[in-house]
Amino acid sequence: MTDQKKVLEIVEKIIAKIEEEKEYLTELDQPIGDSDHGINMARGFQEVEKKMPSLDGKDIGSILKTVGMTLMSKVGGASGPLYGSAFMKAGLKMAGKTEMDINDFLTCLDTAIEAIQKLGKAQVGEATMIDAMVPADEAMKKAVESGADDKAVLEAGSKAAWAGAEHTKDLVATKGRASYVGERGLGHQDPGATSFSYILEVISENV
Amino acid sequence: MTDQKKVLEIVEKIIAKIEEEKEYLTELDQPIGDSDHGINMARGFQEVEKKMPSLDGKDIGSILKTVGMTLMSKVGGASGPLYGSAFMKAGLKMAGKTEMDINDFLTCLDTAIEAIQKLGKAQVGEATMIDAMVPADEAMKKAVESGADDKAVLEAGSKAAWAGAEHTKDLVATKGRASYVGERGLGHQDPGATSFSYILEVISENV
Amino acid sequence: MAMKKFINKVEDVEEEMTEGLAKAYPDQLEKLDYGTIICRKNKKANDKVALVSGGGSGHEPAHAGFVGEGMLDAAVAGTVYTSPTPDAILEGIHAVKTDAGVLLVVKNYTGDVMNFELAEEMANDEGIKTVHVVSNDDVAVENSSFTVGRRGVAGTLFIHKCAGAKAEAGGTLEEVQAVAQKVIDNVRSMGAAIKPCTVPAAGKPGFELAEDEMEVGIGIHGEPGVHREKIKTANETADILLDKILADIDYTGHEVALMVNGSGATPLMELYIINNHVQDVLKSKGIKVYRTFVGNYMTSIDMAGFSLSLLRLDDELKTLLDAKADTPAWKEFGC
Amino acid sequence: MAMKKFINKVEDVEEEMTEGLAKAYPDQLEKLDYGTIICRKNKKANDKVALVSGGGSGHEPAHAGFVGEGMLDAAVAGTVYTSPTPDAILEGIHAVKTDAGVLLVVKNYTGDVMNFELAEEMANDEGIKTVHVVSNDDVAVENSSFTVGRRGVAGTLFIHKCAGAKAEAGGTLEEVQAVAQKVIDNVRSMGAAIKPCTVPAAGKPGFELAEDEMEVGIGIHGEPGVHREKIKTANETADILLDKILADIDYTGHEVALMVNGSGATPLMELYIINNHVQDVLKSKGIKVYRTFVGNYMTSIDMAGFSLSLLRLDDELKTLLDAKADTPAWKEFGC
Ligand SMILES: Nc1ncnc2c1ncn2[C@@H]1O[C@H](COP(=O)(O)OP(=O)(O)O)[C@@H](O)[C@H]1O
Ligand SMILES: Nc1ncnc2c1ncn2[C@@H]1O[C@H](COP(=O)(O)OP(=O)(O)O)[C@@H](O)[C@H]1O
Ligand SMILES: [Mg+2]
Ligand SMILES: [Mg+2]
Ligand SMILES: [Mg+2]
Ligand SMILES: [Mg+2]
Repeated sequence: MTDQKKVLEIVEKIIAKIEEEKEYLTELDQPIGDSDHGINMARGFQEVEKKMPSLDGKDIGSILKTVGMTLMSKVGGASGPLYGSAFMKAGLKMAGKTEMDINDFLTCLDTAIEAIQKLGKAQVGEATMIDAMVPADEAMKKAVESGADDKAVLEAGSKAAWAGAEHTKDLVATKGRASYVGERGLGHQDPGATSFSYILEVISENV
Repeated sequence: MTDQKKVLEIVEKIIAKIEEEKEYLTELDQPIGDSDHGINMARGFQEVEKKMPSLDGKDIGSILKTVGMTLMSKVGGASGPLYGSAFMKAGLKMAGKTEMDINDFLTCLDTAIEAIQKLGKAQVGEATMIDAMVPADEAMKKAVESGADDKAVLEAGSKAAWAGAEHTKDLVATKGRASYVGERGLGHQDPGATSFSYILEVISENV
Repeated sequence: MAMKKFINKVEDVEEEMTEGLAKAYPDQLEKLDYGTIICRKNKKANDKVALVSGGGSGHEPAHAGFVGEGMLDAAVAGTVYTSPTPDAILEGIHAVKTDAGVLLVVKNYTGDVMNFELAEEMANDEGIKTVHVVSNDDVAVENSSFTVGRRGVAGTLFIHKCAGAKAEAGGTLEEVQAVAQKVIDNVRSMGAAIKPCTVPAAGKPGFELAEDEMEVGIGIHGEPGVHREKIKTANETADILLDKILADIDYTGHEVALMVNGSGATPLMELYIINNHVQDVLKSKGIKVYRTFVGNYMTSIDMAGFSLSLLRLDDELKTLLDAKADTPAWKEFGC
Repeated sequence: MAMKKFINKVEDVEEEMTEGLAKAYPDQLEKLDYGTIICRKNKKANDKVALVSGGGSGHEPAHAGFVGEGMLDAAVAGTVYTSPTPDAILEGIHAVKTDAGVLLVVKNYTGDVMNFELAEEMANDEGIKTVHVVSNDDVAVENSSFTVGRRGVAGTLFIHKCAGAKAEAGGTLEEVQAVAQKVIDNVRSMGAAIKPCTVPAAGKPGFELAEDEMEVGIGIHGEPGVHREKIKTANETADILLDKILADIDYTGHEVALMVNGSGATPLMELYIINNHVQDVLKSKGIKVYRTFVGNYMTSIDMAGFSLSLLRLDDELKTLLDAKADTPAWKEFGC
């Protein structure tokens, strides 16, 4: 599906996308949170940008670990440790590898979800990034089973992630800062679910 | 010219006028001062209003002294001690008297100007209430000399006061808070000169 | 459009601010090179528990203004309104750790809790005895087992004060943690705001309020509160907050510490007016105010608002509250 | 339209505010029944000079927040931005007078000077030894013999501190007055603002500033300053003020006390950022900062702005500055 070089290319594209959507992600965080999700994510990924030269030629595990550690130490807030540990733990699974197939990718995503749930304790339906991640994961597994090619699998994942993000509008948040507004959060899309959807979208468009 | 009862009537009218012009006097104090002259004066004269019942039947000296002491203890700022001592010192001149003629009135005004200059040290031309008071005083003396009746004398005074107040627009203040703005005060009419002009206007209209 | 703030570059706010604090008290405080971390310059004896707190910036003087003898040993500041990261927290722990152990004081926000817990885990892995407490005094937010619970707000400062005094007095890690928990169990807060705050990086207010509206139950990051309503008088607004607080804990017959906390842009004039009423109400309810704190303790950048915090006291907490604290922003008057 | 303030009735602001301050510190402070006057509860010994200051309200914590051991004995508050009246000042003098005499600390405004002088005259007529000093530290206003001279602003607090310490140490009335005058001769200040203040009785801002404008040399009552210009960075703005101050007194080679004073609605975040730069500049100019004070000392209700004050120190002033002061708002950290 992708080699070490391609992974770096995709990371560059994610960095660019997050920067592009920085304001939008921040706006989403306003009615239900503290108006900083885009700022946080962009600060982290800009820092990843600085690390890119040092990642040339490194294995995929090292790349993911560096991305994770950088996010962990630069994003802060709730999304920092969540995305940080997600990438770090996924990196462990890819240690030493320079190629990644669709099953590796799904393993990474499973690991990421597990890491996020271990830290954040959110289940599906609590209006967090989990509500984009889990449906995406399920949709991709189904697509793989039905024999779809990598591109189609990722596209199914991206579509499911966006649908999940959209669906957070109908959910009352019970985790994270959004839980403070209770019912007033209805109708508002979760910023973390949205940032995850952008990341998966970039991956699906660039594999 | 006026008896004790008439003096009380005029004081009532002055109270009403100051209340009426409270906002305007405060606005005049904005560009060159601290936006409170009308508020200060109104606070003081509202307090005088409360004393009115106790002044029934009192001599003119007592009335003026009470007005002065009330202004002194309720107005604060620069105008409080100035108007306060002006009325108090004028009251001394009228001690025991129940009638007041135009010469008494001019004595009172002379005394008031003296009291204000003793405290505030302002000369004509420094853009203060003095620039309304002195021209008014001079105009009335001239009118008396030329044989004008009381009404005409007071009207001449009122006219001269307003002209003096108007003229403060062309002066750079060197006393009071307005002195801080220097040349930037040009074009702005002095609030204290204006409040004095209203007071004299009320007197001239009601004698 | 220029933002109406006295700042230089938006991305330098946190760094310059902590530098500026350290430079105000060069003999007492130091800023670490790594991150925006303020520490006591005279390190604590090794047999006394060290206290580390922190959180997003924007709440000045919290938390760095409470670093000093009798309160915190280190304060770790994140970027504005964003929890600091585990590596920075660990750096703060490293700088002040003692053999007696380290207590982390964390405000109950998902981000803060996760970042501090990760740092605690790393510290413990390194053999540094570290525990934490989580403050959650904001009664504006319902506490239920299905949610993340109440937010930590201005009441957190009573933890710094009382647990800090306990540590200075030589309490063990367990004892210091127990004092911190006692404060948490006995302190409740709630706030309201009439003007929003502007995060420098955002450049515009985080929420909007109509000319005649106020937000009741506002969070210290400008998070939406319980509800919005027409502006009321100071006394009526204080009553709304006080009612919620008193409904949560019964303070009747107890002695309390009261904090009337400004949100950053609220003049002391208004805080004193509020205090005037709150003291009367508490008196009428048979609640005796042992000490009052009026001022900016836990702010929200330039928000105009205030919060009330009530801490139910026992003899131990009274002694700890009155113990000497020498920090930039804590002021005990007349103790 | 409702004013965006936590107040009750406009005409009760001064009364409720002073009541609220006194109630925060019931053992230390009392409010007199006559007027809005705050006094120390524990009266000074008869052989020590008493200090009385005051001025219009709206500058909180000045002046009542500096009443207490080692600073003021009484603070007489006028209505907002308006000098108190002679009778009220006399009442304050009566409440705290001692055989050693009374020093009045007056800010240089026509109204303040006249009202305090009238009170002084009355006190002396009654046989109370009373003298006064007039602070005039604001270099924004040219000092010329044709005008009323410079305004008294935040530097006034150094008078309260140093003369208060001298009085507490047993100085005679002449000695205490001499210390006050020494501070006046050696302190200079200047301020700038980016958002206006609203006097409660006026209900709307006292001046207007465009979205990208600031007023340089602003007075503490929102009086127009030296000029208006486009908003600059914190560092550039501080430089403008500092240049004016340093041009007035040569501080090179001297030790100084620095005050970075907030106008009421300026977050501590910004004051620290300003301090960060001012410390660097002073250092580069060979001026050693002996003590720094960052916070809200002399405010202008809810104005967003700041002022810088520099006091040139000698050994006597250093000792007096570091002496104990126990008041609500003066905080010596690490002395
Ligand atoms: N417990 C949790 N589990 C999973 N995701 C969470 C949790 N708490 C918060 N999040 C995610 O983090 C996002 C907010 O991130 P961000 O705004 O950067 O942090 P903060 O809330 O600390 O300001 C939310 O939109 C949500 O998707
Ligand atoms: N030295 C002075 N002599 C005469 N009048 C003065 C003097 N100083 C100020 N005033 C008058 O006082 C007026 C201002 O009064 P007010 O606004 O009530 O007091 P403040 O200036 O203390 O706010 C000015 O407009 C001016 O006419
Ligand atoms: Mg957020
Ligand atoms: Mg005025
Ligand atoms: Mg945040
Ligand atoms: Mg005034």
